[in-house]
Amino acid sequence: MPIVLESLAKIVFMFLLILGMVPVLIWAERKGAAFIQDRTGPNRAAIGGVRLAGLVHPIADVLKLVFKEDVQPDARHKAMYNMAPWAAMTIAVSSYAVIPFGDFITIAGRKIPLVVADLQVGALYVLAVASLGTYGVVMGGWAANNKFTFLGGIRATAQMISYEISMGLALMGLMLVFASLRITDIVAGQGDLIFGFLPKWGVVVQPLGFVLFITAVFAETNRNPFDLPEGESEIVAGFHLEYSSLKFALFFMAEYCHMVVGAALISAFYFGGYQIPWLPRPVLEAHAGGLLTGKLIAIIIVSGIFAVLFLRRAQKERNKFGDARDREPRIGAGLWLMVAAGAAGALLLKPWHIGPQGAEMVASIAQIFAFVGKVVFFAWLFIWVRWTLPRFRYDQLMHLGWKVMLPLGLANLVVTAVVMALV
Amino acid sequence: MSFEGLPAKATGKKMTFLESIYLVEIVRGLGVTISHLVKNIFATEAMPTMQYPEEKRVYSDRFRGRHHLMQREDGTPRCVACQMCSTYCPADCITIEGAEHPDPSIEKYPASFEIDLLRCVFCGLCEEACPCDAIRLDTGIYEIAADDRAKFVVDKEFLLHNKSDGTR
Amino acid sequence: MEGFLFWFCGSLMFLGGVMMVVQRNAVVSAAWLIFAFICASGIFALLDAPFLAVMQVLVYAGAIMVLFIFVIMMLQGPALEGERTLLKLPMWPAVAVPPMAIVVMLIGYLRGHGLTSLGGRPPVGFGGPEHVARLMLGKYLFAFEMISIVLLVALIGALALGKDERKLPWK
Amino acid sequence: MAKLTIDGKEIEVPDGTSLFDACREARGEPLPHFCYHPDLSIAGVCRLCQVEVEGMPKLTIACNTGVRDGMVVSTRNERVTQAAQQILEMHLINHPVDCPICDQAGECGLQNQYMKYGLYDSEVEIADKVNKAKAQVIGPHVILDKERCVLCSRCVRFCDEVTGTSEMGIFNRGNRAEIGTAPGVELDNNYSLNTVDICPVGALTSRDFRFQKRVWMLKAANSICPGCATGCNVRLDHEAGRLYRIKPRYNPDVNGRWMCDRGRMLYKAVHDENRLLDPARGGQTLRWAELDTDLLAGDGGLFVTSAHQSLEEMFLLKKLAAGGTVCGGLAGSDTGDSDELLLNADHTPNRQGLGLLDLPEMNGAALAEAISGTTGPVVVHGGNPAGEDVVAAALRGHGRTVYIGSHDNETAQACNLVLPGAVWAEKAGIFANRDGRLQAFSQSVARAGSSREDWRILAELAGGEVPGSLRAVREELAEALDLTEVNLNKLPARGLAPVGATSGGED
Repeated sequence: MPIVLESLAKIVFMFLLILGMVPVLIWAERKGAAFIQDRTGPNRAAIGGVRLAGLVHPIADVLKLVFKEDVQPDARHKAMYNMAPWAAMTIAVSSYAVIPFGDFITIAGRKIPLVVADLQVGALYVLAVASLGTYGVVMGGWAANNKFTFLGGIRATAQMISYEISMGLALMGLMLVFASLRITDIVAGQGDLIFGFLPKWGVVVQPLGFVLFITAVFAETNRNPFDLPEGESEIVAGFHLEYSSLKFALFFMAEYCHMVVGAALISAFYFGGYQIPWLPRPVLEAHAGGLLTGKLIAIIIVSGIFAVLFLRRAQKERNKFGDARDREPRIGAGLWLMVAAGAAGALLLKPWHIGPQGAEMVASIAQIFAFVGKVVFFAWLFIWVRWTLPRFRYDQLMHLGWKVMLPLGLANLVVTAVVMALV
Repeated sequence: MSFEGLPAKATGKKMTFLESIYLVEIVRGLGVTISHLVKNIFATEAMPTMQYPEEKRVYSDRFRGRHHLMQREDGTPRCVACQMCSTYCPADCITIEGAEHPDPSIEKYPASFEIDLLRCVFCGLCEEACPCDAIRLDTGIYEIAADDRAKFVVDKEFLLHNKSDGTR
Repeated sequence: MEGFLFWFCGSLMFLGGVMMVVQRNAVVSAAWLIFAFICASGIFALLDAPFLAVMQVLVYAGAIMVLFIFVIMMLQGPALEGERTLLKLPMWPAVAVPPMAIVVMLIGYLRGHGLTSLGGRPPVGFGGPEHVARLMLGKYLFAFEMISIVLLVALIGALALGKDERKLPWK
Repeated sequence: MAKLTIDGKEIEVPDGTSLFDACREARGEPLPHFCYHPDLSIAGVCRLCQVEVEGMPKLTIACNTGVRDGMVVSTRNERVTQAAQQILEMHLINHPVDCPICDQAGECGLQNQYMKYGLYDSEVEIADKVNKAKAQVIGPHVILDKERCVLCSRCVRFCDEVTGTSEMGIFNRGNRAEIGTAPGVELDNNYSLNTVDICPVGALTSRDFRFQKRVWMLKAANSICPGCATGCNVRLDHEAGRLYRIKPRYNPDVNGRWMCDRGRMLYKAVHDENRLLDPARGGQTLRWAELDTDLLAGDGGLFVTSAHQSLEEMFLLKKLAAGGTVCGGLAGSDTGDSDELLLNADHTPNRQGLGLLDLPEMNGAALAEAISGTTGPVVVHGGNPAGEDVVAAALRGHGRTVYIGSHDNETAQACNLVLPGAVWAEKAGIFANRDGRLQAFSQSVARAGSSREDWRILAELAGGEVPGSLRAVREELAEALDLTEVNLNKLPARGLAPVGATSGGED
């Protein structure tokens, strides 16, 4: 039974991580886009005057989408139409099963690996699920029985076929280097150093593979330079044109889930997953006490700075709006002060004197944080790229997929194989 | 309109090798956008965005806002229902019904004068067409909102007094 | 547990196959086929052949069926009334023959072995990537390469048949 | 024949032609003018049509000059244009220039010509203008604005020469000269609105049309007046599905350039509140789709049309009747005033059509008897035979009665099933006027409510035996009338004169 509980806990953690990141990513997308374009972005929705720099907007959006009327086209294919958003969402979420978000954690004497399912063929599983990901889009586009949605669906299929091959080829190089299909093996292998100073990350040993992989991931998630299935300016909104209300929200969330999956895959395959460079697990455990103390002090300093900034804003913007929003800086300052106080209180517990068990726990948590941090960075990269690059034209997309990435992927594989055979 | 200084057609410039592999240029592009982002995080106040309901742009006196029917000194409309404005109106948004005025010195007056603000394009041609200077777009009101289409059709009384900031 | 999962996956896969045949609409038909493939992959997983299971999804459900759907959509368009599909013939053989065949097979199988023999354990490492690779690139290398050559020839042949003759590179 | 050169162009016109007409022919457009009217005598008061004739020291007015062989005339040189400008300026001295509130604006001779020949910058101070009476009601139909008048005297001549009633006259002299009626006299004849038509400016305007619509917004459709057997050719001015006025259309064979005031008011019936809008059975409103034709079942029956219906409809009713009796309606209905000018005593447009199709009329008693005598259905198409009490009683007594008509009247009240038809402005058709001349009218406005074209209703009631388009109906009709060489779908502009009648008059 404990193994079932363990798995459940891990699944819940992954779910919370993904679903929790969705609103944050939506927020980051809108706010980031705004700042990149010299706008202020969403800053209106508030709960009792607290706007969280626009973070309340995703919540309001979700509420709106859930309670909106579900407008459906008459000539839809009912079953497929209703199934498509759920399929998209389910498939998007199911990739997480094989991605390790930490090494292991020891609870009550049990050493629990931090991955939901440690498949022997994890990397292939990822590819398989990713290849299914297109069905949500295709089914939705076809079942809505609209020319634009249909074009979106067709584009999604063609794009998927073209880029999945490059994705697989890029991954094969990596599999050769780490001699395994098991993702935990690949991540664990990236903890080493080469030449004594370079972390043996996938991006270091397979730079071309990394470029191919990240491009393919962008294409598979239908994100900006490859968002032709949506293509607002050409086919209105593509496959989800005829969806509204909760079903639209599901498609929307599925896109962000795909993004998180993509980010997790990139960090797991090419950026060492949960590995912290130059700080392998034994080193982490040995210096856990100092590490924790340093972290707490850092938290105190940073939250102190934030609190001061908020206090200054409270002073400067006194009665700026003349409504509940005026309270916001003071509430913010209070919260940051509380964080600082909490960290200071934790210091009283003498964190530099933790036992070996505590050290292990700290190391595990540090590694989880490292993984989440990498995922957040790559998710941000998705957003960042979206607001930087223009969309490909369809023929350019096909040209890139078949005439550039495919040969490069093959070449990468051959070279890797030859080098591996020689070394 | 002249296109002087612009190339007559695409230059067809060949990309250099570095450009053709995109990567360097992509990274440069990312640098451009992130610099904007960072700049704007630290200088939120300097952004040109206007916090609209609280702050409002000051428009020129010649801004064409919602219409306004001019009154004579006794409060009756200056309009004589000649329908020049509705004839000239490119959006066909003005509907006027003329009628005999009880005062013999006035002869014709608008029994009804309606403007469909949803159709209006605020071009100001009605002002140009009016022989009596009876219609002006000088209220400066541009916040025209309502929750019902019918409310965008404003009548003579509304246009004569023009007190509300929205629609009727 | 495994027995239950086997029957579960098996019956769903059977359902998927039957539905695939009886659907009038080609796209819906393809969707049922994908469903059947995924169920088949579940059966492979139950047989301790994870590599085959994943490959089943990756290659058949993920790649080939996407291609099929792409082609169907390209040819058929967004029309939902798929009345012009090939199903003009009576349909009962398609529905009736496979279950009968399966029942006959099952009866013969159960007579010989009994129900318990369904869950025999394969050797460790069976069906894993390494095992499959060793078989494919060692013992059956010749067959494997021959098949790939046949596929290549078929590919070129299809290209030659399908393409405008005047535009072929050797003309 | 006289040969003359106008603006360098040589033309040949019959002797006795006025120079004005010759110039119009040569130029393709008339000279500027106010007082000249082809159907009135020459007054020569507006002085606007001055042209230069070689050999004459001064400019001469074209309207009052006859052509002479070898005349060399120029109508466009600087001298002539300048003269026109100056004369127009003179006409404008006392004109209030209140075009925005003037109903004539848009079809005003002064406006049009000023746009073409005017000086634009008037030298007259507003304060110097002579003020005269405005908006003076001078008759039941006409309103007079003396300030706008240019004293062309067209209205005076019309009342003198056409109607012979002489209500109008020019009073006072010089600057104070004004048009008007003598004290105690009203412009009250049945043709008074023609003065509004011929008034080149906004001095005489119609009380009925006053301030209803600006004329440039109106669209016109050609039609035939349904008011009496004369069948005046008219133009229906309409906008956005509404008729605003009826104007005469020139047809020298029928009505010339005039029509009566009574006919002009007929458009009001189109938008009457009394219109039948929906099919009804026993007072219960139906939709067309729910219509049951069980009432028409059975042989025989009585089918009553009326002189108000078009030829096609009469023909279709005759076909619908098949074995039944067909009657032309109530004899002597809708008769009334007449005059020797245009108004006919027969106030129906198509009584001749009944004769053409051989549909005899019956008097009230006979019709009532016929209704009571039939066991089949009774279909009444148009008219109001139940205006006679005996007929109404007979209709009420008969259970299976159908009325196809446009207005709610005694007959509609008396009948069981009522089907809303179209009025003449809402459909196309052919009337035969008092001379038997066939004249086509076309649809101008959309039908009211869910009413339908009568021929469609009849065709539907008759089932599959009738052609499904008006074009085909007319082809059959032509055959039935033995007019095989005539295309009823494309009647001549002036109407098809009956065989033997002469077509007279100039263009």
